[in-house]
Amino acid sequence: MAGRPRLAVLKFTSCDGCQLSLLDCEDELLAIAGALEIANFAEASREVAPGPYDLALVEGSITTAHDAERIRQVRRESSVLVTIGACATAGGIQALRNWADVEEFTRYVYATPEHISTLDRSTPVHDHVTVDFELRGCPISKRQLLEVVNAFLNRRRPVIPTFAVCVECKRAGVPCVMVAEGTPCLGPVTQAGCGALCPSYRRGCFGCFGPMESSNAASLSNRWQELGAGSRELVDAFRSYNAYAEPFREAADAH
Amino acid sequence: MPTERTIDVEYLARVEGEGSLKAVVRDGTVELVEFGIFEPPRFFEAFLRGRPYSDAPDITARICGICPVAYQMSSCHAMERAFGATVGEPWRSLRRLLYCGEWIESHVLHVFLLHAPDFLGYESAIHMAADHREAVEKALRLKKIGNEIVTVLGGREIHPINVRVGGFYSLARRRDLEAVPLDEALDLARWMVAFTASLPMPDVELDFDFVSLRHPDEYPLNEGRIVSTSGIDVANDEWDRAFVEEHVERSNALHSRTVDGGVYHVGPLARYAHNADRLSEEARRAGADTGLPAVVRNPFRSIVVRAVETVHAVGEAIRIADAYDDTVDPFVPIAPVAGTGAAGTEAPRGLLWHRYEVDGEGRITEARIVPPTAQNQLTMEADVRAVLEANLSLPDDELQWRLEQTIRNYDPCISCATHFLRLEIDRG
Amino acid sequence: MALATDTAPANPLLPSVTTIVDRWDETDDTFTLSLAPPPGYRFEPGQFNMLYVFGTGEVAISVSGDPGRSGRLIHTVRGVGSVTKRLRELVVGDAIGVRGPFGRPWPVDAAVGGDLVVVAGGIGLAPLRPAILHALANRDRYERLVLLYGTRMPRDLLYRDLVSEWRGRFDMDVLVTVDNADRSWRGSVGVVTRLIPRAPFDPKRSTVLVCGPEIMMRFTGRELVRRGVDPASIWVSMERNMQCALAVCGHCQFGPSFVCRDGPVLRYDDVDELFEIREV
Amino acid sequence: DVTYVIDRAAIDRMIGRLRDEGFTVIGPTVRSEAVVLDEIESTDDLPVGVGDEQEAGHYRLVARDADTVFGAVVGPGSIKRFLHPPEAPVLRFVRSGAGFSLVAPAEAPRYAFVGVRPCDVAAVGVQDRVFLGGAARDATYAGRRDGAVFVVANCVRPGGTCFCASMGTGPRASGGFDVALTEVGDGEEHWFLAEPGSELGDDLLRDVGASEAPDAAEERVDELMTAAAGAMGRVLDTDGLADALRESLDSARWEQIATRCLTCANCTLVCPTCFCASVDDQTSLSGEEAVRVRRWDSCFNEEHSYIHGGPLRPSPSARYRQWLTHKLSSWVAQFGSMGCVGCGRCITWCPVGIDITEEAAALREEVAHV
Ligand SMILES: Cc1cc2nc3c(=O)[nH]c(=O)nc-3n(C[C@H](O)[C@H](O)[C@H](O)COP(=O)(O)OP(=O)(O)OC[C@H]3O[C@@H](n4cnc5c(N)ncnc54)[C@H](O)[C@@H]3O)c2cc1C
Ligand code: SF4
Ligand code: SF4
Ligand code: SF4
Repeated sequence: MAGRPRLAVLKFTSCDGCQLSLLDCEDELLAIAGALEIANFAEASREVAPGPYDLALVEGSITTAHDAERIRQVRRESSVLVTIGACATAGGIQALRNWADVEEFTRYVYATPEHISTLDRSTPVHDHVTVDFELRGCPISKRQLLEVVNAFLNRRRPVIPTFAVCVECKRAGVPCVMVAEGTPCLGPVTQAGCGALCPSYRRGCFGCFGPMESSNAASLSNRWQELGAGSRELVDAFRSYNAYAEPFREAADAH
Repeated sequence: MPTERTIDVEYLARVEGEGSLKAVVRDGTVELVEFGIFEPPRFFEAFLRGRPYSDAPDITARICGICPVAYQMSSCHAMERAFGATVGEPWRSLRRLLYCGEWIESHVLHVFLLHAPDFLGYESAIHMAADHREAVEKALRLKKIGNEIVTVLGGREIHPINVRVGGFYSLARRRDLEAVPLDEALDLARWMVAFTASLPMPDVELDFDFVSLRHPDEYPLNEGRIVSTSGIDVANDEWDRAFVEEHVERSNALHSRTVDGGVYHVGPLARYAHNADRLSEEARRAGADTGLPAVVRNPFRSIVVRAVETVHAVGEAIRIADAYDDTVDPFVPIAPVAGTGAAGTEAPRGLLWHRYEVDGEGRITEARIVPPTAQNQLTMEADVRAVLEANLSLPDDELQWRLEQTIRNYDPCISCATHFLRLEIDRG
Repeated sequence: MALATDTAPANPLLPSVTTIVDRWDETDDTFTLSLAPPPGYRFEPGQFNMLYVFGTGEVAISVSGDPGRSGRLIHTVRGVGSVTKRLRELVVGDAIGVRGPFGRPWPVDAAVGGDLVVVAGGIGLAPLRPAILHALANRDRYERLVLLYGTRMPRDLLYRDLVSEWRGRFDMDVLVTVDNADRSWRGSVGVVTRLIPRAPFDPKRSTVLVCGPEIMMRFTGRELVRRGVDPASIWVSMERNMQCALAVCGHCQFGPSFVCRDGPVLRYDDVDELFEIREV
Repeated sequence: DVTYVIDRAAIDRMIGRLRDEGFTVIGPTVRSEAVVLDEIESTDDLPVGVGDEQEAGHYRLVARDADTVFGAVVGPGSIKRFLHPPEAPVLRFVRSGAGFSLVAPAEAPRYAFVGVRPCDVAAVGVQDRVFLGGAARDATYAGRRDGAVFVVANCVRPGGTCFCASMGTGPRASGGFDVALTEVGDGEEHWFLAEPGSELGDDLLRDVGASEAPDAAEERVDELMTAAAGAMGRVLDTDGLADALRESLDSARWEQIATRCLTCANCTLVCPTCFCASVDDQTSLSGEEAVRVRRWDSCFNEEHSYIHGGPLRPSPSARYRQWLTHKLSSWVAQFGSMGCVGCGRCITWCPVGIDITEEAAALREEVAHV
């Protein structure tokens, strides 16, 4: 089957959930394996072929000096590098360390902290190398993952909108939880992609797809305060899975 | 001439982290077996401090994309205990239902996509599909049904959004649950038992100290006392009376022993050993039909136990779904008070224990999380040693594969259980 | 290519499927496609088609051919994004979807009896080419015929052979300029608006057709008015995001106009005020 | 014209008959703390005994008289969802040899709308001019619109953000319906005045056993409607507004609004007349099949104005300006009426409560003083 594009799925600091999304494409998995040569996907195959790769899907943030080097190698070996998930695109939940004393964190978790070596920041892949496309979400949506793979195979621009979760919320016909129930929601400043999951389960969005294209976090923060949120709640809200993404970082730092 | 074989698996990828395996064999004697975890630390326990209690289920889910529901369940139960809140029916059953979905999904994933290829000599399930297309397709179908349960109840299969301390944000509609083809899943799960039982099985018997929950009337998922073969029998908040955690240089994970220094084993074999009598009739029969004994000591045979547990989970899901009433309140209101709560639940890979201290404002002040793979680390090493000793005559590549398979018996977490090992055997 | 026609009648979104008969490169990034026209196809200068690449998408492209010759459907395209780059990869014999023609044409008849002045910037010459060919075919109906053409670099000049043929004609004035010259360039240097003051036309009796980047059209309009051209005799062709060409997708709005329906050719005095406002 | 008096049971018979005839009957129904439009089977599915409280950025369900059937005015959803669906395949192609061919589209459902409001049918009129009034009929819209039935409920009790009286679209429907109902009830009595608006409506009413309305009933309803017109939560002075807004394009107020505007697009998506949509190809993994999918878009989205090189309206102020001036000004030039029917949805469902009536008035004021 020569000539099929070669796929690598690679992991850095993360929970595995985003690459698992590929294995969760139960209906499409065998078709994907037919359309692409799965050259390096440790989660699925013990056969690991060396680069170069035509498409690399990279999960996870950079938290060690070794990984900072490894991602450069990956970039050199990959024609198209797509980062998948909040860890890879924004540093992930583990970027909460970026506001803390990592040594103290280490002492808290590990009995012998001297055995642990880690960078004091968790950073997104685009801080280290050029990224061709970023797929957001904690975790990514498998529908969007399929769209990216599909667009790659059909050589078109992936239809991955950068507008707000509210757009999907309204398309889905979900009554706004903020307006109808007074529940604080990050939907207006968060990028679509999940299909407005949380509001459809009557929960405010907590921003797991990161900032949308033109986030007005200041205005939304004011609204949250009118709904009863304090600064502490605002900081908690913006400092989660995409804490280190700029508009959210600034919004939290403002409170 | 003395010979030395160093087996150095640099990238055992992730065992709830990235792992490595190192073994040294000198003159036919196994000198060293070390299972290390070098997945960069993510410091969950540290940054949970100061966060509101309500964040715990969402944040801890991000520890593992393979079994997020387990993290959500353990953290919810621990928090509810800290607040003295009682979350009874129907939420109790619905949580079991959600957990059953994860068990089905996770067990099928492990059995077919990660483990079965070992038994049949394939690099991956995709390679396996070339010869066993129908089996792989059936497996994917069953896995999908497990995922559908999680999606209907939880919103999505990975990091569900609908779980909260006290219950759920909103209840799935009955008609959405009815659309999940659970009856088909039961047939598929039964077929899975027969399939796994037909796999060529290495012959090993090991003495394990099995640790799992034990519940008076149920095969344990969310609740029960913590018991062991060696006689431990403690409540969830008495963990420290029974176990200790250690941290060694080669690893970024902590690993556990019993207080008297013993190595122990959590997971399907342990659950099964302590609770075979609590299995549903259909699961027990499916196991019995393949001649499964009441206690399984061959770790390779865990693949059959997983299949039997899958039958149990599907049956349980059917019973809960049948009785499902979507008109009740989605959750019990929670009033946070200062307190401490601990809870263990049975993740697909074994006992997952959480403990939190919360202040009067409902903010977390202390957090401890003991995942199954950390507990199995030492037993995995012992097991690898035993398998190595018994198979020294094997050529390098076969030995490598056999050791990988041994690790995968534990389903330590997906990528380590996948086919990741880079093994060097240095004959010195 | 036969199209299954057992479907609902006349869905206006439905392209006709035709084939590429010929293609050639114009510049590094610009190329021309010659298609077999769908049966009965006719267009007027300035109108455009929606070209569809299977599985990739649809784009608005002006018709650049000679309105007097119906044998071939000509489009000149600059490969800038996903669809236009895929168009560039198509080869002779490939299928392509065509819908059109759409839009208001250049008012070539309104210019009859006076001077016809054409001002083009870059790829903007493509939609103007049919107007020029029409005027040349009806040369006796116009007084002077003038083309002012500017591009960024000499290598961006379109239709080189044709333009030099026009230059050689006695009945047409052609002035060409580039923003940035290289060694090979011996012509004038500077933006196209600089050609306006010295161009040979009578501002009082001229109809001016302008197409190029929006900012170029804005300055050209101003300069023409300064030279004394009636704003109502200046016409510009607008570009907007366009997804349906039927005034129902909403993307191509420019103030009160739908570029696909009311344009792309708009009268300058209808848009000059909008040109002065940012981000309309 | 003859009008009738009917009771709730007759409405049930009407719904039953429409369903028997193969219509998908859509009406207001309560879903998670709001009234939405969805399929209904009987009046039991309607928001009986439920009303709403609406303000800028605020919506709450409240209790009404236990047997009030049409006590809640418009919720976030409108008829647009059904006739111009949020996501619809518009064409489907398969590759055949070197080319491709078209696969026939699925048949559109036949809709009957029961309990929708006068502004809702006015909005259908506006969208008709967009989708059907041009040179070409939009097939997706036309397929759903053709033969649709409208049973309107006039607004006895307008909502807190309603201003249909200003827009001339309510509170009493003046056209575009098959039947218009007005609910009259104060605990003692409970009946509906039913006006047929078409032959089909007249048949429907006769069929369900409606009796002719006495003059007193009509007078009673006239009074209620006059009172309702005076009870609008909002007012918009439309006189000369379209012209004034054309002069406002460089106002500083756009920037002020942009400090609050989230560019979340909610206003455009709840608006029953906003029609912007994107069209994208969706391919199968094999590349053998392509579906052209049309999805609701919004001028608040960056991609809406994208041309090679970037969006033409990168700033939120320009996007808000595009929206408001389109609704209240350029729409008139494009389609002969304003693109607003005064339903108030964009005010209620804006998460930060930006109010089109307030902004339009302020802009007009500003232009007047320049
Ligand atoms: C009336 C008219 C006539 C024209 N005539 C010609 C002509 O004769 N010759 C010619 O070469 N061109 C012409 N054009 C311009 C041509 O239509 C565009 O260059 C073409 O549409 C670009 O499409 P693309 O897919 O190649 O580019 P892209 O830039 O990839 O695609 C543009 C589309 O994709 C989206 N998009 C792409 N990238 C992004 C992004 N980063 N962010 C957000 N959205 C994005 C936008 O929604 C837009 O619809 C004309 C345009 C109009 C309106
Ligand atoms: S619920 Fe949240 S995402 Fe949905 S419309 Fe309201 S603010 Fe936006
Ligand atoms: S609604 Fe928000 S938090 Fe919830 S899944 Fe979507 S992006 Fe994530
Ligand atoms: S602009 Fe606002 S008030 Fe007017 S019709 Fe649209 S949503 Fe209703």
